[in-house]
Amino acid sequence: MRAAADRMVGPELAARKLIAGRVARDIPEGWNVNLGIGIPTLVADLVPEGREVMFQSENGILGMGPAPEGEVDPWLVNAGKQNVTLRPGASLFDHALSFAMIRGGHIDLCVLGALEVSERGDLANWSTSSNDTAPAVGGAMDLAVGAKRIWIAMDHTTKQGASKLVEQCSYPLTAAGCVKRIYTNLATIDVTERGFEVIELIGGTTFETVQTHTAAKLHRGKGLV
Amino acid sequence: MRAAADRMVGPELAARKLIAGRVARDIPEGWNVNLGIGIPTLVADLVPEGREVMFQSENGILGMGPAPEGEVDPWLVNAGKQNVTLRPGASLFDHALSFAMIRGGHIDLCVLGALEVSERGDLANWSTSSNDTAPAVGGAMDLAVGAKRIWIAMDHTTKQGASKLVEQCSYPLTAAGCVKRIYTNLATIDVTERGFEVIELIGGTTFETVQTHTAAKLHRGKGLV
Amino acid sequence: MIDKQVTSLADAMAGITDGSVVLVGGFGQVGHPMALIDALIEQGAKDLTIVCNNAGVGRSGLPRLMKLGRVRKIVCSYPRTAAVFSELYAAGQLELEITPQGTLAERIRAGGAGIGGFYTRTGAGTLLAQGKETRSIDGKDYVFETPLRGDVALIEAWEADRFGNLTYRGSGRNFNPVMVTAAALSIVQVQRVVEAGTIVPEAVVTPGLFVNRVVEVPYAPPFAAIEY
Amino acid sequence: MIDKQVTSLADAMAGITDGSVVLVGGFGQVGHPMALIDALIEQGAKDLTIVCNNAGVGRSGLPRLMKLGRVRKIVCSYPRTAAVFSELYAAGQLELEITPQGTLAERIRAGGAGIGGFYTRTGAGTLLAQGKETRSIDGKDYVFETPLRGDVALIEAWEADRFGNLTYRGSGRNFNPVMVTAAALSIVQVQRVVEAGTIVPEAVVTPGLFVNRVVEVPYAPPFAAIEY
Repeated sequence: MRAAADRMVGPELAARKLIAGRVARDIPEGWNVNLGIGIPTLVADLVPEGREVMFQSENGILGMGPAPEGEVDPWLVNAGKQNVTLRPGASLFDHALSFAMIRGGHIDLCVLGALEVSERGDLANWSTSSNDTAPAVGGAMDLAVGAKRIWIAMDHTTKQGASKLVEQCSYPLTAAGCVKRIYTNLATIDVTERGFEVIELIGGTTFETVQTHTAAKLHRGKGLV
Repeated sequence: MRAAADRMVGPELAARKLIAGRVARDIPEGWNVNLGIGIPTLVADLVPEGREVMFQSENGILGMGPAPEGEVDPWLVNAGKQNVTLRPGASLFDHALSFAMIRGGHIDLCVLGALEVSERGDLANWSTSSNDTAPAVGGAMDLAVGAKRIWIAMDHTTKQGASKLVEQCSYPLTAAGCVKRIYTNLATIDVTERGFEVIELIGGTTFETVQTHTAAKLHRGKGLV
Repeated sequence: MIDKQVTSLADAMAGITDGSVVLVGGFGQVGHPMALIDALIEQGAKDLTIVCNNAGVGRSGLPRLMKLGRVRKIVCSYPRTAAVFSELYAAGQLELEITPQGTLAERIRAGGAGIGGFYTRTGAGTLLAQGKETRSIDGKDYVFETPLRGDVALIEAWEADRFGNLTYRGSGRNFNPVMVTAAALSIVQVQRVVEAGTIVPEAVVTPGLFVNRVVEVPYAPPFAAIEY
Repeated sequence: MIDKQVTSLADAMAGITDGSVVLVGGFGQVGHPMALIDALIEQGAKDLTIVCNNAGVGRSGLPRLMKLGRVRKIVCSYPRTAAVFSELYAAGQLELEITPQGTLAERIRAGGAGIGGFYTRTGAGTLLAQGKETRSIDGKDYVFETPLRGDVALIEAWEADRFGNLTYRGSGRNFNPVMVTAAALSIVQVQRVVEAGTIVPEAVVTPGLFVNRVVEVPYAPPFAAIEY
């Protein structure tokens, strides 16, 4: 949402918007979609004009719109506690029904950020240590096992340059084998039976360059020359 | 409700109303009460004037009123599928919430009919045989274990004269040890640690007469001379 | 544009296959999707498992579907509402799974909410717990119950919009908002379809994401369609 | 006449004892009963277990209650919202039970609905399933989770009537309609109390039977009361 975007500065925001926009392009009309915080939050505003996508927020909103332009309803916030609006056709409900949606397989897609994704689709995105000084999981584990598809939107590497795509996660898992696709600043990668499969290269990058920045074997997807 | 009452003829209805009225007198203001079909249904109309009791119907009504006098809303029926009205303060909900109320211990009292009640409070009221040709349980088992109190309103004996208060139920159980009190045409009887305890005799009957019609030992309650 | 409305009852039934598990809303006739059941009779799917609180009333609707030999099994709490059921069951031509009403609602909710199973006190120590896993929790006996899902749910609601958001009238809610969450294909019969944005977000009982198809059926009170 | 309204916040807190498990509604500050938490601080009960999605924001409300040493344990999904929590937790002065958000909601619902426990896929194979019973159901791993009940629930709602019927505003529903069902004593802070019969029966979100006390608190938007 705009509120999140507003806190980022120029180049960082542009890079993140590139990833988020790539995700947004792949969401078909009519899907019910939950967005995690960080890059995923940006996806909502980047859905192509005229395509109706229903955004769900786990605190009890379906049909969430962008940040308010004028008057703010303080009772309407998203999962990141930022003020939002409602689109026509929106509905409001409690946490039991919200997580029945999420855990019952009714969310077509959840886009999450990640610390690490393994080549088997294991996701680590909630804790950087098993001795976390103040662990916090929120709805990540529910979304990871409950949504029909988990797509990850993240930078390909950490700020220190380490690959976030790995053979095996070193951080505590959010859920095993849940990730179907990864969108990064370098490539779009499917998680398949044989592991990571690059289906698209971003901004003129080569397959070899992406492999250099990836700590697990990459396979060439069918569409890739 | 009136609809049920209308199907009964004079003396039978009068006898049943006597039992139902006795039950109604004992329901304090503010209780949330579910009524089974048969004699229990009559209780609603017999609550003393000015005492507010909230009647729950397991098909999703709290604050149920009597049968409609004039125009009928065909979408409003009670658990016996008879048309009812709503009182001010009524609410409507689905079966999941309705049985959360019932099974979660939120119903202060459920008044049920019975085929048999044992001296340990076991209740049999759903099936007359373990080889029932068309068994039907409805919400009886949920109510029997879920309500804070189960009171039984029934004739003391079957039409053939057999005691419905027994040492041990011969019919399949609805729930074990759930009945707290029994209202019959002969007496009001608590189910206690020592078994059946008569706390009131109805219409000049003697304790000995009631014992004659009861297939289990009766004890004299404290209030009984 | 998202639009879940289909224009005919025949379209609403498209793709229902033989052997389907069909969740059918309603408590007695209220909230019972009579037009959809008639359309299912027309559509022809057979070898069905019907999950419904009752077995219908009179001779139309579910009793007719059963009489036509299209129902293999019925899962319900109180089937003793239709003579047809009793006849077929007595003749061994219909399987019956009898489930306490609250357990039926909770099993369907569990099916819709991704719960793998739960423990309830209802039925503990009774015939209906025979063969089921039991567990003592805090000194009380509980029965393990499994989730229940349908291939199809047939739902009656009051109003819908093109997103599939639903409201219900009176006691017509009953099993409908629960069943609509627990089927691969949820088909809803409504009294009227309203403009998007007409239903206040706080007043939506079933958010549209649970609904696949909406069909508008001219106003008919619950008892109007029954043939006794 | 049934009337659940109490006239002061002090009356609303009557009888809350040391050692209580207190369910506190809200997601962040929205639907979070700030006036009731302040009243609980005033009231004095200590050795509390707080069940709340977050650990509060800033320094007022829950953080203040924690800072005063009145909280023994907190059960939540995302405590990392208040610096006070992190300090006390790091210093070993606060127990923490971290629970996935959906599991937290479902455990509380189970507590209110008489469910003895349930299986969920959430958390299977993770640190949060350590020490918990697991079960394979249809080839997938599930974790057994137990019901969660409170001695007290502190709830924020929008409108109430004298029966305790509640409506909520916007995303202020969140945990409130779930928690209100799962405590021995449910206390509700509302923006306004309306005449009986004013809330349309179909629009009631929480039927009054779940509510013990209602206290009217003058209009205040969710973020107005926070001291940062």
